[in-house]
Amino acid sequence: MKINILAFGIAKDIFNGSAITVDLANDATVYNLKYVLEQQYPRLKKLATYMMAVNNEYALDGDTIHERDEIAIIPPVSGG
Amino acid sequence: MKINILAFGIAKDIFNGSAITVDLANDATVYNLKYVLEQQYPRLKKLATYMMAVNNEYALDGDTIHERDEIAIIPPVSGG
Amino acid sequence: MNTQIKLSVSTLSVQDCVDWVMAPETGGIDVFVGTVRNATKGKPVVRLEFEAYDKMAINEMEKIARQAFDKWPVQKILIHHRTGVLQIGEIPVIIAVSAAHRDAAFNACRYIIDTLKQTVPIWKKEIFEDGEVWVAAHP
Amino acid sequence: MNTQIKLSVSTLSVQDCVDWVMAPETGGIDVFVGTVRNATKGKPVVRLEFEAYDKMAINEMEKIARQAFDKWPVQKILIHHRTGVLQIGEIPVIIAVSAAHRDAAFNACRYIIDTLKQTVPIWKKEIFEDGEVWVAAHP
Repeated sequence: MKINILAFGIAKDIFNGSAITVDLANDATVYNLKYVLEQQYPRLKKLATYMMAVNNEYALDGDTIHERDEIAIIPPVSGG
Repeated sequence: MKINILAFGIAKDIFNGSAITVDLANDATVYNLKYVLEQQYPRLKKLATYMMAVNNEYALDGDTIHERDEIAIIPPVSGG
Repeated sequence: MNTQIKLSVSTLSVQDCVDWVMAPETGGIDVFVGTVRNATKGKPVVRLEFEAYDKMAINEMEKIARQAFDKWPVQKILIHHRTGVLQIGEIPVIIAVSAAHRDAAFNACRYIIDTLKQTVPIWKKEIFEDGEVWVAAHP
Repeated sequence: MNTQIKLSVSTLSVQDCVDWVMAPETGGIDVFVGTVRNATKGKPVVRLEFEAYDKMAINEMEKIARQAFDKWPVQKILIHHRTGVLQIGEIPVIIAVSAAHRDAAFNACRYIIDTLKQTVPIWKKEIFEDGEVWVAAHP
């Protein structure tokens, strides 16, 4: 399945854009997605940390990703 | 010596005025003054507590009172 | 000057207080705004009256500000307190503290209002429909 | 409604925030005002740029407000956060909390800003004379 990933903050610089599309196996987990992303964008591994959000909620590594989910990469936040 | 005592808050009600004059021995202490005041105004003993101020500073019972000191009675404060 | 302390008979302005403590090196400001509640222990309050021993009150507030500067790395401290008659919703006190980092601003602001309520010679009378009472006077 | 949460591209007003949280039963309001400092670790800052994942940021701020209502007896909670370009001295965030008693207002306000900085998807870029950096991105 093709999954659209929204990017913010430094992730936008790393992806060189505010969204990218990746190809994932059906029933892929957040963990699988992070692995794919880190292969394509090794600079992600240099971040202090980062999270994935699924449908506007922080996701766990074991969470399954579905085709129409809204996925975003959340680098370390720094609001306030 | 004659000493003028400023009164605030409920002390003004007890003294029935914003200042009173009392007669004190020279070298009287704050403790002596409180005793005299409580004799003349027994309602003072019903307060939660009260302090005396000498020249705009809280005074201790053992502090000596001088003739030109500015003396005030400070019933429990409730600002803020 | 890094401290502004004032007793005032007219309306206090939160905006003015924040503007005064803000400096180019400020990262965070904590502001405490006291307001006149419409009831005390369930009993409706009509209005409040505040009275101060002005000179000593200013003295004591200056002491508290100095203590706060000694305890925390804060930049500016402002304490404004009303006197006179206050209606429900009016503001008896504003404390504003600026700092490079918020921890100091929060701690100092809290310390100042807590200590002010214990030591500064200001008195509040609550006026009810059927009487009035000097707050905290009796046990 | 007892909660007001907003992302805004225009100037935040402390006065508006205090006015909104104040209620007749309010006894105390604590307000935290973030400001753009002119330097970070001694290095002059030219301006900041804030970016938010809007929908999720609102979600997370609503969660924090609900948690604060669960933890402390507070009356109203307001969280306003800026996005876009901010100059030195501008206000990125205002948090205002009203309560009958100040203890709850202070604790909730502190909790909200601390948690917001940890969980709300908003990002700050510091622009220096010679470069720029996404704050906290790297270890």
